[in-house]
Amino acid sequence: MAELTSRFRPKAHVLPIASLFLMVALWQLVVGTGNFGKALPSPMAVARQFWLMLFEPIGRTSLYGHIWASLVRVLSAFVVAIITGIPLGLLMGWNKKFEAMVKPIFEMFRPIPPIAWIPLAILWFGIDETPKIFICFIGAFVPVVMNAYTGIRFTEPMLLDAARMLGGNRRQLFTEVAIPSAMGAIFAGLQNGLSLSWMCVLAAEMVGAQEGIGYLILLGMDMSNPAMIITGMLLIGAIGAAIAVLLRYAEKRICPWKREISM
Amino acid sequence: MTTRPPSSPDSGAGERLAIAPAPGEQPQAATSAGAAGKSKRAIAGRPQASGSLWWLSLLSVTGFLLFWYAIVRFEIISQALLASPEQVLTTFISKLTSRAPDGATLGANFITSLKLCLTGYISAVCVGVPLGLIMGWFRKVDEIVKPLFEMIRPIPPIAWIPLAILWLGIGLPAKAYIIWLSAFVPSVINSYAGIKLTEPVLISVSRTFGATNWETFLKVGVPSALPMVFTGLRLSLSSAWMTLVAAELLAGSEGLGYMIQMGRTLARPDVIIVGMLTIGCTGAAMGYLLEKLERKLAPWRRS
Amino acid sequence: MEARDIDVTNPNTRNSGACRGPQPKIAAQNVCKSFAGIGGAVTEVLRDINLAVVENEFLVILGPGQCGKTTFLNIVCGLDQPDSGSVYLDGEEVVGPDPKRGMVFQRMALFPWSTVMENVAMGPKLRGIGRKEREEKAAHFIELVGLAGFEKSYPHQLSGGMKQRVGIARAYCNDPEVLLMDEPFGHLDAQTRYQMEDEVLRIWGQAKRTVIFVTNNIEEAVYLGNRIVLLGRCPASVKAEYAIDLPWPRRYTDPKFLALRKEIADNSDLAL
Amino acid sequence: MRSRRTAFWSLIILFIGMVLVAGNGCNQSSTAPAKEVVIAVSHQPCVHALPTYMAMTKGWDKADGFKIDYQFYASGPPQNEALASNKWEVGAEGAVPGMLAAIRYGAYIIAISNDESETNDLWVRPNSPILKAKGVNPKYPDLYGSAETVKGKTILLTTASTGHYAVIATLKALGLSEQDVKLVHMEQSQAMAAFEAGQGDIVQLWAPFDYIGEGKGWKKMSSGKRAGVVVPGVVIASKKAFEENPEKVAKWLKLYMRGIGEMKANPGESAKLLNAYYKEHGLTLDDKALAQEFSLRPIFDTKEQLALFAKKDGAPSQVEKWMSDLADFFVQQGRITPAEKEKFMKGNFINDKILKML
Repeated sequence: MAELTSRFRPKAHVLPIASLFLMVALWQLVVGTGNFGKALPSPMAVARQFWLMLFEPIGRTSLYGHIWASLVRVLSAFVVAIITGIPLGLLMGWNKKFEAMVKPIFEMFRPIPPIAWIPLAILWFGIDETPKIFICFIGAFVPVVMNAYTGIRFTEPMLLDAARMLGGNRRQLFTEVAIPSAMGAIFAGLQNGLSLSWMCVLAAEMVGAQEGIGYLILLGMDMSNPAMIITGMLLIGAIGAAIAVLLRYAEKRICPWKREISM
Repeated sequence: MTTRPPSSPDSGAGERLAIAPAPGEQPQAATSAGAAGKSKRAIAGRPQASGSLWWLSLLSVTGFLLFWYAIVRFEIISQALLASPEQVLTTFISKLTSRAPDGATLGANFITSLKLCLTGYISAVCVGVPLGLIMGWFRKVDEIVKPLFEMIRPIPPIAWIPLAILWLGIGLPAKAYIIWLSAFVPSVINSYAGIKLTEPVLISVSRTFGATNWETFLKVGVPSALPMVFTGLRLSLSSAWMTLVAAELLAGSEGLGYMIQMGRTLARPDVIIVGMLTIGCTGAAMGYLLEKLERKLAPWRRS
Repeated sequence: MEARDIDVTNPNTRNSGACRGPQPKIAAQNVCKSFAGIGGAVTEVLRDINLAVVENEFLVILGPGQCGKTTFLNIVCGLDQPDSGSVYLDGEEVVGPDPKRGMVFQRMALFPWSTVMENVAMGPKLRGIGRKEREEKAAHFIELVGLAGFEKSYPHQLSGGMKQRVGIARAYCNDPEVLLMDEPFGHLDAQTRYQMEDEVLRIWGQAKRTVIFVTNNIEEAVYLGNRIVLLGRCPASVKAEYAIDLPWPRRYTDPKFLALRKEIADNSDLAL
Repeated sequence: MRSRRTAFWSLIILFIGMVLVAGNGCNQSSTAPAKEVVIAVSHQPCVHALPTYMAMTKGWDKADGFKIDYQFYASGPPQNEALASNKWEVGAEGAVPGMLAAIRYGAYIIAISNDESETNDLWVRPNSPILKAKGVNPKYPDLYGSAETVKGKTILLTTASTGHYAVIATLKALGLSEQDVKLVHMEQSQAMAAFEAGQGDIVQLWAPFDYIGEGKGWKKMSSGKRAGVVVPGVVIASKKAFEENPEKVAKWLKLYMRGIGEMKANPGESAKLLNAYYKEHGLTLDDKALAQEFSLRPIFDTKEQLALFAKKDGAPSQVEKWMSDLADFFVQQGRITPAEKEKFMKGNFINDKILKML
């Protein structure tokens, strides 16, 4: 798997691109059979819709404005989730007392769907940007905390012994051994947090957004325009995947020592 | 959600998996608190078992409830914005029996949602785990499936509703598909990471016994991936619950998600919070059960 | 096995290992230790270990596998607590881990995220020594163990033997008074093992420390140690002590070497 | 490791800086200068938002010396939740959210935005057998369908809404009850997608979704109006605004009624403005639909509204009658308790005090 991203061997790219084309062909075939009628747009229709949206603004801004709005929401939620989630997860994993205090509440709020938070988000934060970022944050926060927590729990006892032998006190053990050894799991958590944050952008933009890819999808639903829905979905898919690759690249830069095994 | 142990300090032969005791080393328990006799000083820095601290958890939960009660009681947040704990409690109790305001008792909603969530979850795991394992093992499959998987992963489940309706109608299958989509992702990721953790030496050992690649996959790859697969199962479960409202947004006249939606339409924050807490507690309870099951099935795993 | 000549100056302090002499550097007095197994069954590991090690002595603890050697070393290092009895360093009781007692682990336990330089400099770093000073010190020891030029590489890029050298350099860099080595060459192929044995002697020659070397390999014990303490089967207790007064450089084929080896082998329960 | 860790954190800090700057940049909330009076107005993507939009585009508000802080909501629930946290002072919404705003947050219904009875309607596919029978019940002449053709059918609707109110009225008109049909709750866009995908036999829509349905060739089978119920669109003033500074609310209502007068005077020109408003919110309707927005949804000027709100010697006013019928439906459905209905009817929430000040 490591070869795919670190060394761009031309051969490595043949199969993935081929699979994407295969998918589009399959999609064209399914549309060709016609048993889904007009409701399932053909790839061409989606391409046309995308081309149309590139130039003609929808609602207040152009497609770039929509992409930028969603990007800002997802990324700021993601960053806030990193700043709050990682320390919380690390502390929970390291300090028994802190874990006993925080874990039950965290476990209870974990499975609550982000959409269920919309009413409270509006009531507490109003209707401009903050509630939307809050909903995306809810999505991203959970995996970041969980992975930081398990990252610490899986610290190798042998390494802790080595550090204690070298004279490290408890705090140094935490910062010099536990956190670096949890970096792998933390980055896996970031990957998940990012993709979950994207999954919640549509729910966030149900809070009454005027721009954003989620807004476009909702609009496509309201206007019963399936081509716009699928364009929005592919946009999120592509941008989400692109940022995921960026994150993986950042992981390689920051933790060069790791053997690449996460997705 | 990949929770995978960091690679062990020394690569190559005899690498000690953080999750399995080292073969050959005498049973020095990870938390080797001396069995008998005085232990001069607690071994600092070792994560000890947290069983003994339940009273602290109880304290923090009651503290949270008091905090919530105080906010509403002293009007820091007005009654309309956040229902007070006792109001939520009375609604909870009334909902157990009455059908108002969303037309079904809490029990009926719970059963419908549980059925929906489990169908989505189990089908997601039955597809996700094998796919993750195969993707992790066979490079060809990985290169074909990976781009599609990376594309589908960030797409919000609600966006799939029109297509789900188109393909599967408006009954349980369509809603379960929405849950399937989000629950499927963690199980693939964790199985993928789990099988990548297999020790290279074990693979060569089974090859020397003349096992074919497929047999090695089954005999060596899958067992050593099991601990990670279990973590994946737990994460898929919580993802399944997280998309319950989205799934019931598709269609519904019963279910916790529908109840929350109705609570919104009728401006009843207490109904919304009852719905949220029910989902929260059920999700946490099922997570706990899965953890117990996991500990029984894979005892060698250090949690 | 051709003779290997290593230019190690013959340590003048010949000691017969008895405890009479001056204050022992390390003394273990009836150390006992047992473990609670998963099923609650208590397995006794160490029973009344009494041991004394003199300054700058190269003591080898020889014993069959699974007999608590590693546990004893952990107790001496302070990573573990004995159930009863205690261990003294310069008369002071050992309570917890302390930079005075450096340890080289069987599984090397290098920090995978740090380069060789950072691994070796970890000890001084934890004790708050400035970057420049500790990196100079680390460079010295990296050079001493013959890894000059590998400062920037990561553990997963090194061979088994090289990793063990980093482990030794790391322990030395913390300038310990006592060096505890827990079967450090257990995972190396025979060729690297011989090479490392000479390396350890060379390093020990240049940087004299009291060493407790744990192994289950008789040749290695006889080849390296001033003195050998033989442990019996689990629960381990001291079976016998042997002073090795062969001059360095010792040769595997030397008849006296072989005689000594035979004598020890007969007495121990080691599979030959 | 030291350098790498600082690299990691500096990356994060840089990230936040960039995002926060961009974040504020893109939602520059209109901070009005202190001296000018600002009124927060909330609307949905419906024709009852046109008067305010007209006032803003034509600059009537500046002429009167105050500024409209316009807030857009996709539907009733988020609008009410924003009301609960005092984000807006006046606004227009459907009858059901209006009623709930009064019951839950003490808001006042101060005017009628339009009569939406005709545009809360039920649609069937062109080939549906329901279209064969028309006016089976003499009291409701232009209602398609009969007891036999509708019994046992699946109706896709948004429950606890004015649409649901129209569906139940239609069933009553055909002599059926809820148990004779299968009701499936869906949000409007999902209902439309499902109906188009061949699910369900009847679909309940409201404006603007019903125009899109009509564009797909679906036939209107019934509506609130045809089934004899009145569904008013209401204008709401928050409890704080109504009780503390009614003059400010009156200032805005004057412009709103002026807009309604304009819409009554020349629907053609207003339709163009309505199209601009919808386009700004991503909705594209053809001219036929825009014309229907005016023809099917009667609006009332100040004089007519005063008549509707007038209490003839103690008897409830016309608006109160409409709202109490709707409240009865909600009590019968178990959505609100009878006590809440009493509070709503007795609490003088339906109030023409502001209308009288114009």
